[in-house]
Amino acid sequence: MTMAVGIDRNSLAAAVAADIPAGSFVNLGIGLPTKVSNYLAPGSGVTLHTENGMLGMGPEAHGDEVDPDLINAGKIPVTELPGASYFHHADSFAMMRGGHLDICVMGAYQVSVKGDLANWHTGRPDDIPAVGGAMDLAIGAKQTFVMMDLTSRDGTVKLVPECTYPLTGLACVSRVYTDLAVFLIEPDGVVVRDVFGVDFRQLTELVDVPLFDATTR
Amino acid sequence: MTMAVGIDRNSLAAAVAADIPAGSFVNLGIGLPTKVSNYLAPGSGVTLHTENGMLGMGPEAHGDEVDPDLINAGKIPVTELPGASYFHHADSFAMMRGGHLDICVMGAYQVSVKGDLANWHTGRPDDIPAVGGAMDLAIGAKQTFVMMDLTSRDGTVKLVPECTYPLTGLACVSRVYTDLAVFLIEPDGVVVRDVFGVDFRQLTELVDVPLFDATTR
Amino acid sequence: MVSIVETATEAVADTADAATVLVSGFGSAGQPVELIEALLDCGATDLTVVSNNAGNGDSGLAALIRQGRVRKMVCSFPRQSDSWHFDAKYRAGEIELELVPQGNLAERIRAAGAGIGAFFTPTGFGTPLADGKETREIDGVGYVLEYPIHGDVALVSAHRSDELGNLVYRKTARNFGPIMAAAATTTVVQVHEIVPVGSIDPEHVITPSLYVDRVVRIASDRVEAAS
Amino acid sequence: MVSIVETATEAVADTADAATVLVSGFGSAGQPVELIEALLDCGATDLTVVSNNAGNGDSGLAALIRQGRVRKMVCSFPRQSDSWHFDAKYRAGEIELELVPQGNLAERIRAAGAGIGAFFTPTGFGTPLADGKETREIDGVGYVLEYPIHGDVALVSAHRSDELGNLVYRKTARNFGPIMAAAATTTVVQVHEIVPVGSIDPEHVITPSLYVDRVVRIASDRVEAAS
Repeated sequence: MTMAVGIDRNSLAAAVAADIPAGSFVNLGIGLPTKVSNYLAPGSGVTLHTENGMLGMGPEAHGDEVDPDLINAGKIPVTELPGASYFHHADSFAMMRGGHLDICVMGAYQVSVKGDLANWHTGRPDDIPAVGGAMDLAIGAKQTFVMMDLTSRDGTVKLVPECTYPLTGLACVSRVYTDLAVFLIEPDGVVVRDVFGVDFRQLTELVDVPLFDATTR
Repeated sequence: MTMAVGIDRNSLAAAVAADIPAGSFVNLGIGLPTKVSNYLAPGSGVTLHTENGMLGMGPEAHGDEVDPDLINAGKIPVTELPGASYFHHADSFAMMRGGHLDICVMGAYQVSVKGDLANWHTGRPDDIPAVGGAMDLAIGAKQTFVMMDLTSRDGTVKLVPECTYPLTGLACVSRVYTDLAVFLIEPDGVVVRDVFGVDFRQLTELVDVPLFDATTR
Repeated sequence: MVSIVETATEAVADTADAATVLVSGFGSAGQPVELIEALLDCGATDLTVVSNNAGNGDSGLAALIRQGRVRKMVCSFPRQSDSWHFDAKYRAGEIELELVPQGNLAERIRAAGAGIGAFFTPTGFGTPLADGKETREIDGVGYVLEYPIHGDVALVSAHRSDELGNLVYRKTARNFGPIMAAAATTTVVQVHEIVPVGSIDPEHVITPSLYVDRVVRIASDRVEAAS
Repeated sequence: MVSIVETATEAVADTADAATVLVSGFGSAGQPVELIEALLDCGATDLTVVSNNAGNGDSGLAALIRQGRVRKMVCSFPRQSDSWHFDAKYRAGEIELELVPQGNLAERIRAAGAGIGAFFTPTGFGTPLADGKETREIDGVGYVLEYPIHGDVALVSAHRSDELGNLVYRKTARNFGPIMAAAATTTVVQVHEIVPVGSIDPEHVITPSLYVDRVVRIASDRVEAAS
């Protein structure tokens, strides 16, 4: 099974964006999750937080808009929307840790059946570790969504019974958006809500985690 | 011995003011310590903090200056000096607790030979207790000065071997300014630095705490 | 997302009995008098109120206390020259008091908003207000372990809001507003003025919009004259 | 009380060997490049540097690391596409790394300035970065006990100072400045502009003057154009 079976990354970003309620306060992690902002309707009233100290972040800055003092958590120049606010790092992470953001979207190496998240470190001894805000984001928002390919390049499935990579947070992921399916992590198990180019039975054969079918549940 | 022997409260306030170095950041407690501000030279560069959320507090407001949104910790209308700043209560007490203020001046019921302070509660069962910022102020500043009459109205001496009133803070007072003398609370004992209308021997007879004479030490 | 509501009554109407209500203000400065009086009208009772003082005079928090709607006060300085309603209830044994040093009160409220589980503070160590609490010596200094104070509702007075709920305050009336706004499940704010989005410089916002659930404008001659 | 000094060199000249230096900035935004380069010139070595990142490119913190002056980095995100000097020292075993989740790093610095002895944070609970640390369950949530991070010196970049040292920042360059300014024995600030006392509205001050010991103005074409 290759990635060509499922949906591409832009479609995945659109799928996540469609699930973000109007008026939500959202943090989009570095990398793939950043794409979600391209699919948020301008009238949706979704407000973006960037943990380096801003609420009301606008799109990426280009040309004359670029201001070295105005960047996102990925250190990319961004813009400011009307109604924005700035705050220092302790206040910004208080906002995150205190549960005030509705949704945080992150990438992952692995997600476990219990919602444990591994996304900061491969664990390889020669890798220099770097965590940034990953551990704060994982446990801070009311809901944590993960966006990832269901399998890694070597075919290893990333939705697992137990994470083998170093953990970022325990029982913190509520949904996993992948190229092949959307999974809901619920107290009694993992529910498949949507499938993309595969059927439920194919998923159960691929994934080493008990799955429930949302359509028959 | 009556209060008429020593100095009056205005002279006492002037004595405290004279000991505050130029450029200090100072919190003056409610009541008697407030008088100290009357004796700070305008050019001294002493900046006043009020724990309800302001640095750079000016004198009491009168007439048209009165603004109900601008009060001191005693809830008295005050004014704002150029270079002032406002902050919320958590930031204001972080400033105090974090040791950023040079001097805090407070009143007291009792001070012990070790610098323990009792100034928030008489301990009488029919008194409604109220602590306000007393416990934060007592331990927060780099130095805590106490201003008080050396004896209460019934003649009881307030510099004591051990406080009998409920404590505000442990080992926090560095100097005690009284109508009869200025005492320095030092690790090896209490040093009499100045006397007002009494001599050192008279003080040793009055106070039930071993005293050292700064002039002969 | 914020709702701009028309009346103080509407803003607090769903406050439940036995709720914990955080009330901003230091003395009268920053006290949300109209929201408290609306709370009086809405009938909620058996409340725990967290506020620096326990009411001044006969209005606002003092009126709520007088009417017996407050089961417990969490505050630093209940006793004032004009706290007669609290004083009477306290002496009659009709109100519970949790006395908290002012800086610990502020830090506990801040901790609730910041997701901190507990913290060691030096304030109160060795005093009767630390009786029964966990203590620890860290680098030679004595500390007391204190826990966050969460609210079901925060009633906050601010100076100005934009239509998204970004707030600015005025002078020492800022006091508990920003930390209480962050510490409650539902934050209700009364302001003197509501301005269009974009009217408040993002550098000057004190309470970002995401902390605010409802805003109501209260016309006030006094404050409009002062602003 | 603040001193306005003429040069960055003078501002950092007394930094001692083995000092703990807090360095503001997130990536390049808010990084006090000129103060760090002056620190390079003043010769202090065996430093512990606390900063979100471990240097970008070849200047500023990266240069300090390259020259072997940093014994230990305390940071959240050392590894970046342009952190080659840190990477080389780390792989050679010539620099110690204490990796701290970004929010815990900010909160530990804030705790140092606020006189908090330690605090329980949920971030990192159950992960390798909590290994060996005290943990506790409070109301069903797991927390890790974290301690304050004090600095001997803080090097901070702000936008504007008045002559008393009141500071304002600009956009996301604010990041660690306000909390680091409060967490060090000596706080040294570089700004683009020094204005007369009274020029900054007291409601807009982000770092009050008492946190600031030295201010130096650094002319900058880039930032003057942007401001």
